Amino acid sequence: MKGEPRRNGHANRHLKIGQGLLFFFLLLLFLVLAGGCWDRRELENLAVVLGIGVHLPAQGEGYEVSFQIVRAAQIQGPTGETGGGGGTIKPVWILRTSGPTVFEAVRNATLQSSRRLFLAHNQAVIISTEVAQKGIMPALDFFLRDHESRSIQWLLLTPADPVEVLDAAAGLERVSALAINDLIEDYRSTSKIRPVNIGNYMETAMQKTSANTLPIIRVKETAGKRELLMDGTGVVKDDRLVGALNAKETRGLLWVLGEVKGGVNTVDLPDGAKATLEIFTAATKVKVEAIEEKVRVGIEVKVQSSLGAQTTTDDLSTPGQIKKLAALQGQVIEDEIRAALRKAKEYKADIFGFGEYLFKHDFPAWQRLVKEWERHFAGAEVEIKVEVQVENLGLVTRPAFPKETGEK
Amino acid sequence: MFEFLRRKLRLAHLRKKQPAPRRYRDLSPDLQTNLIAIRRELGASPDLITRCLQLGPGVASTGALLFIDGLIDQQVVNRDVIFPLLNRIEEGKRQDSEDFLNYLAQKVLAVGEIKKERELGQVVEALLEGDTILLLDGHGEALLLATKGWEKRAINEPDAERIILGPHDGFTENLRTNTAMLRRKITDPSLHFEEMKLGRRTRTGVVIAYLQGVANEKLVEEVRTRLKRVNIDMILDANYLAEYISDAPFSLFPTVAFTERPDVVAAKLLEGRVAIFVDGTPVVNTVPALFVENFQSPDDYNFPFYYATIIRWFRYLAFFLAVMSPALFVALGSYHQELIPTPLLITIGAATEGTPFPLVVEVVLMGAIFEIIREAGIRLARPVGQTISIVGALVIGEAVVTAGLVGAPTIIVVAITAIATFIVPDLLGPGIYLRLIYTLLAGVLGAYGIMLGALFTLLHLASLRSFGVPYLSPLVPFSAGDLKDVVVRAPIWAMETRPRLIGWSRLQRQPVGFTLAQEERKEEKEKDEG
Amino acid sequence: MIFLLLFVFLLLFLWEAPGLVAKEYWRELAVFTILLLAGLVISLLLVSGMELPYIESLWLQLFARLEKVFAPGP
Amino acid sequence: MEQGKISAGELALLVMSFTIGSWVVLPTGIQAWQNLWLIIFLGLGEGLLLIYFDLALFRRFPGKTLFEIHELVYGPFVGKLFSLCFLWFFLQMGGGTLGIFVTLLKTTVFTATPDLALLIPWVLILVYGCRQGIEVIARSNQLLIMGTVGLVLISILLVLNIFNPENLLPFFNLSFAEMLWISIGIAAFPFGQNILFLMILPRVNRWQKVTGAVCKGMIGAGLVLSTIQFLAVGVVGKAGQILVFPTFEFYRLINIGRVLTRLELIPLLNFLTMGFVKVILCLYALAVGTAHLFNLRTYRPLVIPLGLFLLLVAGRIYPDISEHIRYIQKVQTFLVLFFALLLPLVTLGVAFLRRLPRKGMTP
Repeated sequence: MKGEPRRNGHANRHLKIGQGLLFFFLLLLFLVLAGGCWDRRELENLAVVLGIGVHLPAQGEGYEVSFQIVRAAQIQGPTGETGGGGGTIKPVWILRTSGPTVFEAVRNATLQSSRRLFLAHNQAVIISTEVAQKGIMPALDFFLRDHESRSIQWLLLTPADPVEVLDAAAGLERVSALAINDLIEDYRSTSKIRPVNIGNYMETAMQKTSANTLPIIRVKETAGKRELLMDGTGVVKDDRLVGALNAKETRGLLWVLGEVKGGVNTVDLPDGAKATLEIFTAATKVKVEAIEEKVRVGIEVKVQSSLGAQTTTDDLSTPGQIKKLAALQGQVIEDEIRAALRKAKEYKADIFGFGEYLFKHDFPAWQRLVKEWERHFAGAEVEIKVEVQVENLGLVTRPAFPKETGEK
Repeated sequence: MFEFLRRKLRLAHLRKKQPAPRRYRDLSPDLQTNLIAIRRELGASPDLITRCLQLGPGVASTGALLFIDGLIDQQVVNRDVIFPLLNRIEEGKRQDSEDFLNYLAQKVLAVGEIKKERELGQVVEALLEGDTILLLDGHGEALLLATKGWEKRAINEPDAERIILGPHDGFTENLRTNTAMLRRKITDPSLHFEEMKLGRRTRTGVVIAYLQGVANEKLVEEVRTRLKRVNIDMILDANYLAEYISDAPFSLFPTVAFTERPDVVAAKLLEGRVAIFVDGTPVVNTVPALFVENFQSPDDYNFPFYYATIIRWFRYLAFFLAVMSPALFVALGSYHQELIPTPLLITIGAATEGTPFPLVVEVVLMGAIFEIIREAGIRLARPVGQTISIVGALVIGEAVVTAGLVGAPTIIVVAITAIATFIVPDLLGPGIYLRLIYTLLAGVLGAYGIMLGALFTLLHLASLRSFGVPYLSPLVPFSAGDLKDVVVRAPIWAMETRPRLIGWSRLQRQPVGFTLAQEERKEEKEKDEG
Repeated sequence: MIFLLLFVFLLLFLWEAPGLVAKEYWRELAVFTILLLAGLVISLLLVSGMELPYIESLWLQLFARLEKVFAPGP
Repeated sequence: MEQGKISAGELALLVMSFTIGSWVVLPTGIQAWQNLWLIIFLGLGEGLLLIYFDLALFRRFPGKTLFEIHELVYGPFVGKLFSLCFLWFFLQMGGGTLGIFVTLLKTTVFTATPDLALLIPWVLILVYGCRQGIEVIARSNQLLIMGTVGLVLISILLVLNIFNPENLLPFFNLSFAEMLWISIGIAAFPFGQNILFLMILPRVNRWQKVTGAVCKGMIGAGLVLSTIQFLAVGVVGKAGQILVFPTFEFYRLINIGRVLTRLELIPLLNFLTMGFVKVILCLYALAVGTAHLFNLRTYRPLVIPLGLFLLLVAGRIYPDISEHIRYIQKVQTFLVLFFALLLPLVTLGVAFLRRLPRKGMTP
């Protein structure tokens, strides 16, 4: 040993590293032998849920939950033909269960499904108005608590049984839940619905003064097929559905919230003719002031739009006419906002978040007013200023009529 | 438990006794005795040629030339040794005088290197190395004539390290050729070679090459001591030494680098590293070897720097893919399906519909099949090897998917892994192990398992050193200046310093930016004088 | 289960002890053994179904008592 | 004993990881939610004061670990008693961190996996790393912290489309007393726990730079934590108050074109590495401390049994998460302040009264 002390020191170091490796293999062995794979779920054993509907049972307590589960094998084929070979088998499978809570209903699905339900990819939770009238949070709690379920699932309201929505034809898509997703994402081309996901809902529900809104989806019969239709907005106050806004009022709501991203306004011209203007950009500024007990709201909307269609033979492309158009569109927008305000005040539901604005920008005032916010909201004075600029005419100036009908 | 193993190993080391050095006698003055003695040493090997000759014309002396057939240059022996010995000796020389051998060496023999040797053992050794031995009757000394000359392979490009642009020469099996090639790359007196013979029976020439004043003196000394400790009977390749001298022989990661390219060796020497040449193999070891070196290719320096940088990043990505992609696939596919975008999940789900095995089994199985196909492709003759690849890739892959045994995504992942593997060939070995370990861990604990594996690998890598230099440097310990050849490949004119932890004895490589070489040299001279 | 536990601890002991013996690190060996035995006892208690207290619950109880002793805080 | 040396920079990064440690998944002072990111700075200031004060001990006895200082100040017996208290503190801190991360894993990803299957491999790797010495730990940490800082920077980009600055309003809607109380809680946990570094400081190659390095590390950690909290508030809004793991939730909300979604696993694993560094430092301090307590020549053989202790403590730290939240609110601050403020204060006082260190005691 004395002859080569360094050699031994060297070997020691070597083996220490070897020990580490062995150590690691032992660890691996332990894991594999321990039976492992507790949370494993193989892809082929998953039932991927894309849509969930929550409904109340016809009688008795609890919830009735329906699922839209994708049949992967039927949906395959990058070329887009329906179904690999089945053709007749629908690419989705609708399942319906019930239980005293939503969670138990979800678990009960395992009694009917050969595969485990997998919720992480769920696109939308659709609750029926009955549930919404009884209280939404009790139905929603599971979706917030469960680790698989996401806060970015869309939350929708449907007047009938949600299973109809899930079972409806999906239009160009293969799965209606994916269609719902696309319908909602395309809201910016109409700005007639307001998308809400579970996270948004929770966030607004946490605000003491605000009321929530939910988009409404319904099924419409077209040529014998049941198709989906987005239709207005439900108003939820204190977690209960209290009323609904139609498309126009929804637009008004979006104006105030500054969420208008596109869409069109149609204005009435003399002689019953109409012109439709497309909204390009829109910006909203809201200011809420509380002077003593009086709440004053200032809403300022700036819109840039373009002439999209006209039904009159007049030449609307002159500067004077364009100014007139802008004023008319401003009037329409103000009407929309007024309509929404009227509805909201009727329901005493602060869907615009005026109270929250006070909380954020004038905390003392909020503390003063929060106790009787409903009253203050209903009595709020709202001042609306709309500024429209028609920037564009499209590709033509005046309509193509042989005779000149414009000013000469 | 492992301590026992360790002690046993240590004892085994001690028990191995040093073989007692063989006693050699001196040569006797009698020619016949010497010839018999030499023949006895070598046995009746037919390649030992003994040519007895009568020196002349001036003197009447008998002598004998001995050489090994095939190790010498026959033409040189005939023309420059035998012919002068027979014809060129002047008259009047006393053939039994002490000076006679000197006279022969100085005036008669036309051979470059001649040594006098009196010990039989040395004579035999020289004979085996390709010298021609001249024994004279009546002299107790032999002349060793350097007439080495044997068949050599021509210089061609190494198969394992292909490049597109740049020098295409590679080392050969001949030590002298190799050192000469290096000399031609670095024409600087500070390039020092130190030769030693290692391997008790192979007596292989091993040469340490370094740049005096650039390489750290302690590093050279450490290489010397480690080489001296190598006690082995044969050295047939550079790896025989590498396994002996590496810092962490049990580690998966190579702490000694290999190359067959003179330009690579030259570049590494100029960074302050030490190269170890081994006779009989074109492979040269360089130390210290760092982790990031595995990702550097000579092409990086032969192409414009912006191109080299992006290619290097693709190499990092490829290594990551080669090690991680099967594990990530298993983790995503059987634990964290929520991370897969919905449309992709549906597509994958459809493709794996009805496969009987868990994903981890599929991946490990297909990975193993791939490794077998790869090995088969290497071992077989080239045309057959290609057939194997085609059969493996197309037939097995396609059939397995069609039969529904394995999902198509698995095949895709394994194929991506396979291709990525070849991009960093130096880490092929560690790659296989890491891939397997990570995949199994992912199969048991999903992404958490992969993270644990990665943590372990990180700790292990951080604990490694190669000849005193932390293996992960310059990443950790972090040295920002050295990232110029890691994160990017900086322009050549911007790489003005050597890696800090390797070349710290003389860090500056060149002046910053552009300076005229003449001026620089003058300045340097002034500095040296001052 | 108990046997498995004993086996694991034996393995841990064998892993570490011979090296310490070889280097004649007796104190280290003693401390190592004591600590390992302590760990073994606790593990055995846990395995045999004994309800050991939870550490943070203990602290909470202690502080609750302290609160009673001192005047009730804010 | 241990020969490895680390540089001041490496120490700073270690402090950073250690501080980020477990706070990042389970923040204290959640009642201040939308102001928390500001209060962190207040807490950081108080924490810096506290640690600067603790480091006075090290400056008085440079090159000595906390336990050596104890023995110098109190004599061997009483000193060992003090050291024993600290050993318990380290054990509970390490075990608690392990426990929190196992709870996190169990609630978010591995709901069916038994605790032990998650714990044992982790502890094994802890043991492996700890036996490699502080040098290796510090070096590995360099890469891990780079990952965390990188993640935070990337997060800023990822949440741009869902970040609502309005959520941050109003600033300071709490009374000053409330804010002070919450900031003290933050000063204690995570910043006060850095008292543990008194066991590691002698391993730094230049002790004069230690104070600066520790402060830099704490400031860095404060910035990281504050940024994460800032993003979380802006993204999650008020709803964060009812979440068990609020910092984690905002990653669940990331949604870029519905392709980059459900990313929470990545920060989860990243936070795990921070927890790993924290626990490994606890284990290291435990092992070195125990070795010193018994005058051992090496701490390495103790790592296995002490790792086992960590595992056992992690299993018996709290019965359920609500108990732990109660513990954080009621006990933790006092406990940490006891160890990080009171005991060092007493030690410093006694050292002052006994006129220590005398000449010839320090290098």
